[in-house]
Amino acid sequence: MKKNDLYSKEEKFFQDKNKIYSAQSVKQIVYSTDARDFGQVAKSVPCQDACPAKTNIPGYIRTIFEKRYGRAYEINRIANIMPGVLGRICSRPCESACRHGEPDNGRSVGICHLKRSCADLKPSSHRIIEGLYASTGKKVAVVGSGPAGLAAAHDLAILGHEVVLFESMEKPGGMLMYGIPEFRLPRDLLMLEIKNILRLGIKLKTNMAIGPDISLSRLQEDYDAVALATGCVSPRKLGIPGEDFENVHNGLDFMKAVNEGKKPFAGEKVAVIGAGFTAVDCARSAVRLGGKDVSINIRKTFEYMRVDETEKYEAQLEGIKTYSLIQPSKIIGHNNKVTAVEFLRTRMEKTDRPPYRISVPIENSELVVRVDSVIAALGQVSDVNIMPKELSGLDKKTNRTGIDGLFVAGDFATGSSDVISAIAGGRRCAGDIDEYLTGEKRRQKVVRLENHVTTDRPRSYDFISKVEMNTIDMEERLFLSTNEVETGYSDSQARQEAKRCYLCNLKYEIDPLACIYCSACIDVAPKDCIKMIKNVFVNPDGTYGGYEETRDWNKVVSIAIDNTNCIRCGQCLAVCPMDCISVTKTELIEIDT
Amino acid sequence: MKKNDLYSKEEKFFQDKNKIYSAQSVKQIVYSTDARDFGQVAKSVPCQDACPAKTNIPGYIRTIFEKRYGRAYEINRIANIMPGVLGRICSRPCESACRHGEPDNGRSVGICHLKRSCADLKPSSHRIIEGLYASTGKKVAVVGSGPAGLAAAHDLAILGHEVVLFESMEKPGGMLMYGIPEFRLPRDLLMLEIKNILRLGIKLKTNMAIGPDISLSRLQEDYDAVALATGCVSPRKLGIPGEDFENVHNGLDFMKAVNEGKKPFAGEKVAVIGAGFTAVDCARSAVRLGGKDVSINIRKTFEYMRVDETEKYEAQLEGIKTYSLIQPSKIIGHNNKVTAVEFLRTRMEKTDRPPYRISVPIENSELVVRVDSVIAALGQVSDVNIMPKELSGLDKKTNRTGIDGLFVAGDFATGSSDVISAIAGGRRCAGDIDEYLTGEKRRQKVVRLENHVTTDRPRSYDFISKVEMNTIDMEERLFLSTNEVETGYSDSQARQEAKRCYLCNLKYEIDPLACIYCSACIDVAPKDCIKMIKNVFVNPDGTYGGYEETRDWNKVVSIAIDNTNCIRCGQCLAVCPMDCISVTKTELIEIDT
Amino acid sequence: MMPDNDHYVVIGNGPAGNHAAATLREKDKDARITIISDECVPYYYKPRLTGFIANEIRREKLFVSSWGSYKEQNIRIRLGQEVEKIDPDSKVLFLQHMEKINYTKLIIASGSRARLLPSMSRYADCLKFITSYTDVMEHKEAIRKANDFFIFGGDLVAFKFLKMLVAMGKTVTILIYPGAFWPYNLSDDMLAQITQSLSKFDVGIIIKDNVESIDEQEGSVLVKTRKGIEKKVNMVFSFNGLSPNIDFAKGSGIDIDHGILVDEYLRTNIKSIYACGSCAQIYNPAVKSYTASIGWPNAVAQGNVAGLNLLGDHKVIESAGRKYFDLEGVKIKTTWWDDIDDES
Amino acid sequence: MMPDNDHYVVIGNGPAGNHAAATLREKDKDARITIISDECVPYYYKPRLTGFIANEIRREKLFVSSWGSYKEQNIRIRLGQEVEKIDPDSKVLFLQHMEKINYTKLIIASGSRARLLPSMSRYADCLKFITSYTDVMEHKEAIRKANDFFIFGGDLVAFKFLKMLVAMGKTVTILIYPGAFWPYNLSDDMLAQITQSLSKFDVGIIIKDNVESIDEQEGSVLVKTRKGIEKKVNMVFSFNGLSPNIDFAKGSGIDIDHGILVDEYLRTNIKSIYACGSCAQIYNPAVKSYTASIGWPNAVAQGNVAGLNLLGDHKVIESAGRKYFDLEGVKIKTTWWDDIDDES
Repeated sequence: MKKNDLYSKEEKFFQDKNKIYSAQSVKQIVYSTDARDFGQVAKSVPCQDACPAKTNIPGYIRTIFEKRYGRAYEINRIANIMPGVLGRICSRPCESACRHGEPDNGRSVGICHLKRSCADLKPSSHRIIEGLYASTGKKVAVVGSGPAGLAAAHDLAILGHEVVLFESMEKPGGMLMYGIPEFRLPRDLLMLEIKNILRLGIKLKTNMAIGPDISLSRLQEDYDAVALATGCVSPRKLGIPGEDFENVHNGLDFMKAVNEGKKPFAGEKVAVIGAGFTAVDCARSAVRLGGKDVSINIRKTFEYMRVDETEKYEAQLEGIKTYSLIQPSKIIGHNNKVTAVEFLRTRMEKTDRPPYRISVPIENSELVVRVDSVIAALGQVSDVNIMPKELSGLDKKTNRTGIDGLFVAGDFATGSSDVISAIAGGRRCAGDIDEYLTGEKRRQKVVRLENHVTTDRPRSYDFISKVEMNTIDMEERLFLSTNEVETGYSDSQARQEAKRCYLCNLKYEIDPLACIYCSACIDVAPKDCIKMIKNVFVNPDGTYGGYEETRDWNKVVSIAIDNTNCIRCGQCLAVCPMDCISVTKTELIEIDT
Repeated sequence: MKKNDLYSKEEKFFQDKNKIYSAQSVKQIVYSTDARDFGQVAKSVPCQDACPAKTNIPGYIRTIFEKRYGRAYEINRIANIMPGVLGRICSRPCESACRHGEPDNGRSVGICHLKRSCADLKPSSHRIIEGLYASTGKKVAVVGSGPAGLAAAHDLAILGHEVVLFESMEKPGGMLMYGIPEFRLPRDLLMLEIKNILRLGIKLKTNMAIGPDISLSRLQEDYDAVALATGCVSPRKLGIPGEDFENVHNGLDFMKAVNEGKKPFAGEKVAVIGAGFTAVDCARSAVRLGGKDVSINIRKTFEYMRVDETEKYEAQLEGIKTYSLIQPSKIIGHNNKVTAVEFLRTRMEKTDRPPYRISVPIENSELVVRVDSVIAALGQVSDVNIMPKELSGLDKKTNRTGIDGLFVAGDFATGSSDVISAIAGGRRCAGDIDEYLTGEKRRQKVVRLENHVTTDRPRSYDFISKVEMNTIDMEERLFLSTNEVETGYSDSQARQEAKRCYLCNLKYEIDPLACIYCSACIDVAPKDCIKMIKNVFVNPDGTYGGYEETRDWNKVVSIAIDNTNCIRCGQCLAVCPMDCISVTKTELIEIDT
Repeated sequence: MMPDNDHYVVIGNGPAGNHAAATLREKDKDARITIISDECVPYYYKPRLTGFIANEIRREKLFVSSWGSYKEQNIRIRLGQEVEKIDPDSKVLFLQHMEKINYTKLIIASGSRARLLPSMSRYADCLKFITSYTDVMEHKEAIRKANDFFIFGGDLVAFKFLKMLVAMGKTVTILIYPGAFWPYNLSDDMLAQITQSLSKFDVGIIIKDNVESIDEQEGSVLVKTRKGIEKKVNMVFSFNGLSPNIDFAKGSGIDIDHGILVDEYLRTNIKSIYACGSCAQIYNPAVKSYTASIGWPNAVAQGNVAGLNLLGDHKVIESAGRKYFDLEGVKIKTTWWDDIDDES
Repeated sequence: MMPDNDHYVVIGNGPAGNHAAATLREKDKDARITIISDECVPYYYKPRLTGFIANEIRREKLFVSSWGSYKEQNIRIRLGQEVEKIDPDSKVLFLQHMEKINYTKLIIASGSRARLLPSMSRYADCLKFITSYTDVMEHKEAIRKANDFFIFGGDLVAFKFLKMLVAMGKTVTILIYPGAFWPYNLSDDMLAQITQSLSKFDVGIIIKDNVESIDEQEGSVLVKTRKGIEKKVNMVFSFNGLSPNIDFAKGSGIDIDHGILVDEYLRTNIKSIYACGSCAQIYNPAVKSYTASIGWPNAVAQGNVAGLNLLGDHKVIESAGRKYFDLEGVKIKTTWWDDIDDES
C-alpha cells in the first residue's frame, strides 16, 4: 500500500491534463511544473500569490484549524523564516488580497494574527525542523543582519555554505531591532527567532561596519561570495527651511534612540511628518515618552497611509490625531529650537503616471502649528556609497551585480520596501548565490497536487465574523513603554478565525466527460462561481486566462467552476448526480531539483 | 481519513494489551510505554538491543531495501549521529547479535556495511533533517571533541542550549581524527560529518586544553553546565624491562603521529603488542610505512581479539602475521635502541571471575624475536587528573558527578570502550545535562506500534549469502597509505544485503480468541518458532520471559509465535484458515515527552 | 422594452439624499431614480428623536415623507439594504446578499453614525447610542423604565439627551470625555465652563477621568472609572460625535479622508459621483481647506446643489458652515488648527 | 524404550576420526557411536588422490573402509551433513537443515581444508583445489583433458601435483608464493633452492611476483602477474597450505587459536570434548607451546589417544611432529619463531 502512496516526480500522474481526479481514498500526489498549474495557483490562491515570500497561507491556516500549531509554524518558516516576528509586524499584502475581502464576503481573514497565533500557541516542546544540505566548503559573507541579511544567511547555511554575518550595530536584526518599537515587537521574541537562524552555524560579527571596520575588497578576497544587505538607512529629507533645528528628528534615528533605551526629547506637542509605519511608530513612541498632543501629518488622505488598519486604529486609540491633506512648508524656531511648523493645505490631483493620485499644495493656505518637536519619518533610501565606484551592473531585480561574486539583497537592492519583501529578497539572493557557487539550481518551485476527498468546511463558517486581536489597555501601555500592545489570539480564537479561511488551495473541477449538463451545481452555487463556457482564454505565458461565458446552450462546451469566485462551500459536490466534481489540493511549494 | 491516521499519545489504542491487531489497511499507530512492549522489542530485535545507541536497524535496512538511502541515513543519524563514520569503523555489536548469525541462519547481516551504504548512496541533494528545540539561553561547555563530546554537543545544540566545544588538539574528532588510520576512515568524510554537527551553531575552540589553556573552575563559572568528555588517552604500559628504549612506541602515539602525517620509525620487522583495533591499525600502518615482517602478538587466542572478522581478514591480506598465546616479558636493546623482544608462551586457563578465560604464561618458555621496533597498543585509561581533587561523587553510570553542574561523558566516564558506546554515552550525558538545566525530561523512549499488512519478504531472501565488502588491492593500498581500503557496496549490493534482514521488528502474533488450534501454522513453520504453550513467564521487571511449552493438548492454553525464533517468512500467515495471525511493526524510538 | 434611461442612484435617505433625489426628479422626469437606505423607515427628522423618546413628539410627527410620497415622485426607495462596495469602472453598486445595482450617476449622501471610541470597542455590547430611528425604537421603552443612566462623552446631542433625562426625572452621571468632539479636544478651561453650566442640573459630573471597565451584571451595568469611581446604572450611553458612513466607498478609487472629498461643486474625484451631507468633506475655497458639514440646513442645501450639478449645472455650494459650535456656552472651533483662533 | 546409553559423536571421517571411533567401539560395546562427515564417501586415503587423478590408482584402492565396515562396527555414519554449531551446555550439535544431534561425549576430528588466500578470494571461482575426494571427482576429467596449467602457491601437495602433471605431459607454470606455508614464509634463499630443484622439470617458474588478475575467458583462464607476465591456461590450481576445519566450533566456548586448542591429553577446555588430527593444536610440553600436527600417522595416533582418554584413560600423545618439512630439498621449520633455529 505504502508504495502506491507516493508518486515520484518522474511518474507524472497527469499525462493528460484534462484528466480530473475523482474523489477517492488513496492519496495521489503529483509535482507539476506545468505553467497552467502555476497560473491556476496564482489566480486561485490570491493570498499566497500576494505574499512576496509566497507563504503557503491556506496550508498553515488549515493546520491551525487542526490545532497543529507547531506544524503551522513550520509551514510559515519554510517561506518567511520568522513567523513570530512577521505575525506581529508584517505589512500584510496577503490580507488585502484575501478573497474574504471581496464584495459579499465580509472582512478578510486575519492571516497575520493567525501567523502570530501559531508562534504563540505551538507547544513548548516544539522543534524547529531544518533540512540541511551537505556542506559545500564555500564561505559567504553577508553584510547586514536585517530581515534580508538574516534570510539570506539562513538559506545559505541550510544550503551548506559557511556564513559570516556582518552587522554594524551592536545587535543583529537591523530595522527589526532598531526601527520597530518594542511595544509592537518584543525583543526576546525577536532574539529567539534570530537565534533560531544563527544557530545553524552562522557566525555573527557585530559592530563591524563595511568601510570603517572592514573593507569590501577584503571581504571579496576572503569569501567565495559577498551579499550586501545593508538596507535603506539614509533618511529622506524634508527639504524645507529649519530642518536642522534642535528637536527636529528624523524618524529612524528617533526610533533607534528609543530602541536603544535612550529617551530622545519629544515634549508635549509632537508633530510627526510621514504616512508610513515608521511615522506611526514614532508617534506612538512619542506618546510613551510623555507626548500629550501627538499628531501624524500626512500629505494625502487617510486611505493613502502605508500602514494597515490595526495600526491606524491603535494610534487613534492612544490619542494620536492624524491630520491629512497638509504638508510642512517651513519649520519655525527660536534659539535654534523648533517652536512651530508651518503647513500648507493640499488637495488631491490626478496624474497620468504612478502613483496616479498625488497631493498638491494649495497656494496661500499656510497655517502654523505650535510644537515642541518634529519627527520627520519620510522613509529611507539605500546607502550606495558602500558599493565600489566602478560598479555599474547592479540589477535591482536579480540580486547580481556586475562584479563577480558580489550580490545585493533586500531593500539595498530594491529600495525601501517592507519586512516580508526584504525576507523574500534575501532568500532569493541566497538562491542566486548558491547557483553561483555550485553551478546548479538546487531548488525549484512546483505545484503539488493531491487529491482531496471533501471540501472540509461547512457553509456556516462563511458567516463567522473576524476575530479581533486582543490588546492591553492604555494604562498598561503607558506603565511600561515596552509592554507589548497586542496579546495574541487564544486557542479558541485562533481556531475560530482559521475556520473563516475559504481554503482557496482546494481546486474544484468538473470532469467535462462525465458532466451531463444538468446544471444542478449552478442552481445551488451561492456565488457566480459555476459558469457555462464556450471558450477558455490562454495567456501568452501558457497560463489560463478567463472564461468566455455563454447562455446559449448550443455553444456551451463545458460547465466550469471559476476557482477565483469559488468559496469552497462544497454544495456543488453534494448535489452532483454524476459525482463528476473533484477536489484537488494545490500547493505552490519549493522542492529539491 | 487523515485524522484517523494519527492517534495521539493520549489516545492509547491498546486499552487491553490482549487485543491484537488484525491485518487491515488503515494505519494504526500507538506509542507504548508498557514494560512488556519494551521487553518484547529488546528480545525480538536483538540488533537494536545490542547497539549502545539503540539504532533502529531493521528500520533503516528496510528503507535501504526501498532504495530510500537518504531516509536510511537519517534513521541512523537519529541514534548514532555519524553514520558514514560508524558505517566504517563501528565495532558492530549489532552483528554479533543478529539473528542471521544463529544456528541454521547463516552469517549475520552486514549491518555496518549497510550503514555505510546509506551514507555512500544517499542522493547528492540529500538534506539533513534536524528538529531544533527552542533556544533555552543556557550555555554548556563540552570538553573534548571526540565521539562522546561531539554527540553530547550535537544533542545539547538540538535541545536549544548554546554549546562551546573545547578541544586540546588542532583538529576535532578525538580518537576518530588521531586514533583511526585514514585508510579506514577518510578525513574528508569525517570532517563532513563533524561539520554537520558543528553547523548547528556549536562553537569549536581547538588547541584549548583544560589545565594549560583554560581552567575547569573558569569553565564552571562561565557556563551553566560543563561536560567532560576527554576520553581515555593515557596509554596502558607494558610494565616490562626495556619499555623505554627508542623505537618502542605506544600505539596511540604511533597512530597520532601517522595521522598527523609524520612518519614514525617502524623498520622492516615490527612487533605490535595488543589485541584490539589500535593494535591492528598500528600493524597495518606499519605495513604502509614499509614494514616487511609485521606481527601482531596476542596473549590469548585469535578468538579473543577485540576486532571484527573484517579487520582480521584485511590485516592477514596485507601480510600481517598474528602470533597468539605469547606475551612479552622483556624488551632487549642495544645503544638504547630496541633489537628484540623476549616473549613467554602462554596457555588458556579458567577463572571464576570475568573474563573467565585468561592466559597464563608458561614458565621457562622464553623465545626471543628480532625486531626493529615495538608498538605497544594495550589500550588507554582516562586521564582523571583533569578532575578537581575534591571530586568524590563520580558515578560511572549516570554521567553526573558530585559537583553541581559538572558532568562526565563517554570513555572518560566509563573507561575505554568503543566509538558507538562513546556516542551513546555522550547523548545520554546531553540528556542528563538538559534535565539539569531545564528541570524536566524532554525526551523519552517509547515503543511505536503500527499495524502492518504483510510480511514483506519472501522466503527466498533467507538463502541469499552475505555480500562481501569491496576493497582496493594491495598495490593501491601501498601506493598511497591514506587510500581507503574498503570501497563500499554498490546500489545493487546494498539492496541485496538489505534483503537478508529478517525484519525482526515485525511482531507476529496469534489471536488466541480466534485461533482454532488447527496447527496448520506449526506444520509450515520452517523453524521451531510456533509453540504450544501452557504458560508465559513474567520477569520481575514486568517484561515477558520465556514460554512454558507442552505437548499435551489438554494443557495447551495458547499457540504462540516465538518472535525470538521467528524469521518472518510469513508462511503461518499464509496458511492460517482463521486469519488470526497479525503483524505489527514495533520500533523503539525516542519522542518528546 | 424599457427605454435605456439614466438611472440616478442616491445612497442615503436623510435630508441631503432626499433633497438631491427631489431636485433630480424635478429636472429630469424620465430618469430612474433610486434611494438606497440601510434603515427600514422613510425619511425622518433626526433632531426630533430625543423629543420622541421623551414622548414630547408623536411618532407621526417624526417623518418628513410618508411611504406614498416616494411613489408620487416616482422615486424608487430601497430600504434595509446596505451598500457594500462601489465599482466606478462598471458603475455597479454591490449590495449585501449578492444584489448588484447599475447606476449612471451616483450621489452619496450616506450621512454619519455615532462614533465608537476605539478604546471602548471591547465594551460595545454594553454601550447604547441615539443616532438613528432604529436606535431609538430599540431603546425607547428601556429608557422609560430605567432610572439610573451613565453618559460617556459629551457632544452636542449628549447634553440635549442629558437634559431630556433629567426632565424625565432620571438619575444621570456624565463622564465628559475631552475627545468627544474629535478631532477637537476640550481644554481644561472649557471643561470647567461646561461643568459650571451643568451645575444647575442635578447630575453627577466626572471630568479628568476615564472609563476603566464596563460590566453587564444581572440586568444592571457596573461602570468603573480609572480613578476608582463605581456606578451601578441601568443603561450606559455613548456620545462621542459622529463618523461619516463611508466604509462602502473605501477601495473604490474615490478620494476619502475622514469623509468623502468633494470639491466646491460637490464632485468627487470620480466622474458621475457626487457626495453631500455629513458624509462629505467639502473643499472651502475661503479657508483653502476641506471642512465637514454638520446640521440639517447644510444637508438640504448640499442635496439640492448635488442634484443640480449632477444634471450639468455648476453651482458652488454656499458654505453654511459655522466656525464655532455652542457647547453649553463654550465655543468649540470647527477647524482644528490653532491659528484660526487668532484669525477670527 | 531404548536404554539411555552414551552417545559418542565424532566429527570427521578421516584417519583421526575413524581411529577414534574404532577405539571407542573396541572399549565400549554398548555406546552409540556416530561419525559425521560433510563428504559423501567412506573413509579414504587422501595421499592417494594425486595418484588417482593420474590413473595410477584405481578408485577402489582409494578407500580405507567400505560402507559395510561401519555397519560391522555398529558405527552410525552420517555423510553429507555439515555441523553448524556446538552447544556444549546442552550437548547438542546443530546440523544444517535444522537437525539437532545430542551427544554425551564429542571428538572433533574435522581435519583441514585448502587455504584460500585472502588476496585470492575475489578469484575463488577460477581457482581449483585438490584437498578432498569431492574436489578430485569434480576436476579429474577436466585435468585429463586440459593441457595448460597454472599453479599458484607451493606447499607440499603443490610439488607432488606439479610432478604428476609433468608426468602426464601437461604444460605447467608455477608461481611460488612465499607465504604458501603460512605462517612460515619462504626466504629468498629458500626460493632459490626450490627453483634450482625444480629446474630439472620442464615447467615455467615465477618467483618474486604475484597474481594481478585471473579472468575466465571462453573456456580458458587468463592469469596476469604484477610484473606483467600473462598466461592463458586451461586450469588454475591453488596450493597454499591447509586451514583447520573448525568454523562450527567458533563461539561455542571451546578455545580456538588457529585450530582447536587441546592439552597433551587431547582434551579441549570443555569437559567431554576432545580434538585430534589436523584440526587441533596440541600442547607440546617439550617446546612449551601448541603445535599443529600434520600427516597421516599423527592423525591415526591422535585418534587412538583421543578415544582412549575420552573413556577415562590419561594417555599423553607422543609427539610425532617434525621440526622440519622437506620442501624440494629445503628444510621448512614447523614452528615460526626464530630462536628454534638456534636451539636445534
